[in-house]
Amino acid sequence: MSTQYSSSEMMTIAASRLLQNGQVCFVGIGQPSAAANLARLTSTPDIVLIYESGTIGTKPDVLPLSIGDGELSETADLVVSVPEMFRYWLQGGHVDIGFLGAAQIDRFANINTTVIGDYNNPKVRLPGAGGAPEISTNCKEILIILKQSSRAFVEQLSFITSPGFMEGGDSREEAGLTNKGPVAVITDLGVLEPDPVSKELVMTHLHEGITVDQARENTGWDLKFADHLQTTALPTDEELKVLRDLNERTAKAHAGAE
Amino acid sequence: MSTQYSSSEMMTIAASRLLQNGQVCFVGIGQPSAAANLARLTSTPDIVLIYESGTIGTKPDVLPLSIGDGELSETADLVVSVPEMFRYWLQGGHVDIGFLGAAQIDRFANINTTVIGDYNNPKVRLPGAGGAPEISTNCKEILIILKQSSRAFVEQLSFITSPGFMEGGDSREEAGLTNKGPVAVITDLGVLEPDPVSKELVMTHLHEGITVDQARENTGWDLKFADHLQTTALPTDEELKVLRDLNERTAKAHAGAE
Amino acid sequence: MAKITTLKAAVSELIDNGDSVALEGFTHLIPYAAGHEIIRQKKQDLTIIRMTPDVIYDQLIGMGCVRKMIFSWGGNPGVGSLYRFRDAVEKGWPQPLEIEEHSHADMANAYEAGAANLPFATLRAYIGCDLPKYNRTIKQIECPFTGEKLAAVPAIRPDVTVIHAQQADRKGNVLLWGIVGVQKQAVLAAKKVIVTVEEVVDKLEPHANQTVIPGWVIDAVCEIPGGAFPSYAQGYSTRNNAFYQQWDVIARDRETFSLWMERHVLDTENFAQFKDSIGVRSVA
Amino acid sequence: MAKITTLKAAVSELIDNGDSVALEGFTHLIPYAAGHEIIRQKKQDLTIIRMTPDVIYDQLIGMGCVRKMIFSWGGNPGVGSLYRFRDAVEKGWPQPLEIEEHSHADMANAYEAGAANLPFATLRAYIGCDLPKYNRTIKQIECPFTGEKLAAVPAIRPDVTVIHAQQADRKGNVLLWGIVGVQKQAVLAAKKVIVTVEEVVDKLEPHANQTVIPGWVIDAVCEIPGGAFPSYAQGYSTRNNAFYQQWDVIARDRETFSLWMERHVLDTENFAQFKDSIGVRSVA
Repeated sequence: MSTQYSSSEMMTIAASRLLQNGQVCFVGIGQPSAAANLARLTSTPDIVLIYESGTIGTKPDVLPLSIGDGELSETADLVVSVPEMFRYWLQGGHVDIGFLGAAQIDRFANINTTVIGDYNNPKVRLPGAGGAPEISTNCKEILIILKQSSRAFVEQLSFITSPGFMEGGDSREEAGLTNKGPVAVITDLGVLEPDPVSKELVMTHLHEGITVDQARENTGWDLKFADHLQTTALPTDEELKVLRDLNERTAKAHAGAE
Repeated sequence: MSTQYSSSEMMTIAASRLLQNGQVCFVGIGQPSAAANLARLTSTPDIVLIYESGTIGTKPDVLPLSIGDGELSETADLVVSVPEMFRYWLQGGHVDIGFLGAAQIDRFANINTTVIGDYNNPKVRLPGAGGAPEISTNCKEILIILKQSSRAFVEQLSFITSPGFMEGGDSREEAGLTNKGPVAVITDLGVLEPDPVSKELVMTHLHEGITVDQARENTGWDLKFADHLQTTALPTDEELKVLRDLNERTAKAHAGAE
Repeated sequence: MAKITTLKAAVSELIDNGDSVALEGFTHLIPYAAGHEIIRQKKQDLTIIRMTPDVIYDQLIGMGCVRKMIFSWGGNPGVGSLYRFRDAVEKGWPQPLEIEEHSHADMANAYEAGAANLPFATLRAYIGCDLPKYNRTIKQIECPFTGEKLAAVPAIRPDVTVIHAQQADRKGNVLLWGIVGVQKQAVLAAKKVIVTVEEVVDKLEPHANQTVIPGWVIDAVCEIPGGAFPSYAQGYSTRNNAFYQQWDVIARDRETFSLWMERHVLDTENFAQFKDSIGVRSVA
Repeated sequence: MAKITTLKAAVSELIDNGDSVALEGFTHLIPYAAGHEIIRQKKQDLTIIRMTPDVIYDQLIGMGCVRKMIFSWGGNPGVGSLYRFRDAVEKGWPQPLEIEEHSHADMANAYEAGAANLPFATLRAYIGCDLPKYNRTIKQIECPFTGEKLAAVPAIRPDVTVIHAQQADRKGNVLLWGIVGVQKQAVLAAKKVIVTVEEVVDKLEPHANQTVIPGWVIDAVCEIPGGAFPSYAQGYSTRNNAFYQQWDVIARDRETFSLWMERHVLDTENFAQFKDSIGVRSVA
């Protein structure tokens, strides 16, 4: 347990622990994919991973760089068309957990991956929505993973790409959404969870060695902390070994041209 | 050319001649299937046959007894789901000719395969619509094949399952249908075609040896005949040979249990 | 999550009296064995749903299991009438049968909408057809962009869908191929799912993009070799067209039908015994 | 009916200035060779459509071929930004780019509606999302049965769809497998269709229910081995992830980009020469 680890490793490991065996998980590329595959290789071998490229029940040996790497289709239980993916599987209600990344987030777990600045005259044009808006509204629950910084955790989003709890309170239900919405936001500093009533994100866990001040400084709003703020359990040797092996295999696979 | 042939053979052969090479033809089971396959094996080798079971570009060696015989899928260029068949291929506008049978027909080529008598208290309950209503409205043109009799060619249908020219004249277009509708009705007595203006079916061909009186007696309305009523060309030796070989192979294949 | 179990247990636990049940299949892969088990267990008051109700639905109707049928073509494929269906509609025997009738395009779209968790489907349908006069579930909808009027039909969401497929693995993942009909949509549209298969194998070997239905959307998988007879399972059997022709004779008369059903279905324990009793070798 | 022809002839004859063109592919089977040919032929004023515009759309935009882009996720997959796309949107270089932006679920449904010859698609989408404020093509529709409000989006019907696939036969029937994305729908929704393939074979050998697109819905088939590079064709090549990372450097700067495009695309005759010029062995 005395092993050194990076904050990025801690984030991935903390996120992987929130998945449960037997769940069907719709996985975003990047951090969500790393955490979901770590979970599959450690605590939740029977988790079903779905990528929006149409690959269902994938078991990649290396992390995909893109959402459509051959590794995903070759290790899938089934590969369906993209319309079928969004219509029958996501909208059909078969997904337990949607696992998203984001460029920016606000206190009600709304996320922005579209634009910074004015939509019609943007400061930074981001890639856009992709599958996120309907993942966030059609999965039973949502996990969000992103690094915590005052540029990412903002008071006011330029654009809401995918709703979290909208304006908080009951506003999500009032908009017609019957699913649970975001249940946790996992960062390199800790874990935030929505307050049961106000739906504002509250920091419930800090990773080992992270202070309340650090979390506050890296958040663009007046961050609240749980009464019983907990410390995330340290990475186990197994978690670190499996994650590092996975990252090593991945780096090797993507290093050169074919 | 002196060979004997049955009226049923003449009907199938006359119908087969109305198909053209390269056409995409949506084929009903039974008489349409026999005529379409005869065409494929004689004059129109490149015709594309589609059955509503999802089999596209089928080349059956024996006639299918059912719309879903294994012979159809094993010889198809592609096999798609039934929703895809009706949505992408039929409604998608990719079919040139819809080839239908019927239990009853009226003077405007409307057909009934649903019920004889009152719908809610039927004298004879027929199988129903199947694919016919949308075949008749989504294919570019329609061919209809059925034996001519006063019970089948009726003044008034109990039920319109699939529209021909509705009340005649422009009523089909006025209902919003932009395709051509029925272009010919092939019977065991001859061929009927719609009048260009009134859209009433007019007998344009009688098969060899069939009289005007016979046609009239076997029609439940006051049947009109073309000014230049023609006699259908006799079956050629090749047509008869190919048809009989096909029927013989078919009878053999369907004779016993497996 | 799929449980590999007996057909008797699956039908007993998953199908209740009064349920809407879709035993789907488009000529190929008809779940006959499951239909017989429903008859043996004397399920009542069912709403049966299928695009192409055929001999097994004729049997369910004739044996008094059915209150209502939702369908788009009810016949003996390639042969003619379903006499038990006709007798129920025309004469109310053994009990009146309520019907809700559609076209194939409608039902294919309605299942598709069900699988997609939509309340309705939009399609180009029914112009000039009398069905909407008698089936009040068929409505019109206007395109919000072009103003065009199209048909709208409610999604089909069966309480239970039952299908037959070629293979399942031990986790209950199912593989089917050939004429796949509307089965995937009917499965994904249903609340509960029973799949009978030709065989349970250690590992499915699907080719790329073949139709696999994962076990986690299925409730029960039952191994019934030849369970589609007289329909067929491509790669395992061929369609027994002769039986469909024989059914025309068996079903024409109420008494002949009843005696046949009693002897071959009610008095047998399972589908293998049924096939033995009618003199068809069970092909394992 | 498909004609087997050169890519040069197909692009010249089938794509006009001002057309809406969908070069579809979901990371796999991206029609790069066709994109380069469009650039070489200096097509102008195009509306380009794709769920996941990536490097080849970055090139089309940076080379001034594009007036408008319809899309749902515009990035370098697994790497980051498309700098030419961003430069066009943020700074109007080399010309302003009109964008019409959707979500994936929307575009997947919109292509699907196009393939089904429907004017619109209905879906559960966009609740709590800001896109409908900026994209006026997104509307609401009410279910005529339940009264539920759902999103409605217009069907996508491109003037020309271009895809890359593994194989075609000599009649132009096309077989693709692996991640098949939205390509079949994009093909069936289009007025004209160009398919580049890894190889033309005497006879396709599809497994049951694989994705075959018949030649009679395709206009031109062009044999371009490796025509999806740096994307891939399952069974023929693997994704060149290193190139996507290199693109991040090439595209960041206007001049670097322009010189690279001139040297490797404009100054080469075809895709094989392009690959030689960047030092990638053409795999036939």
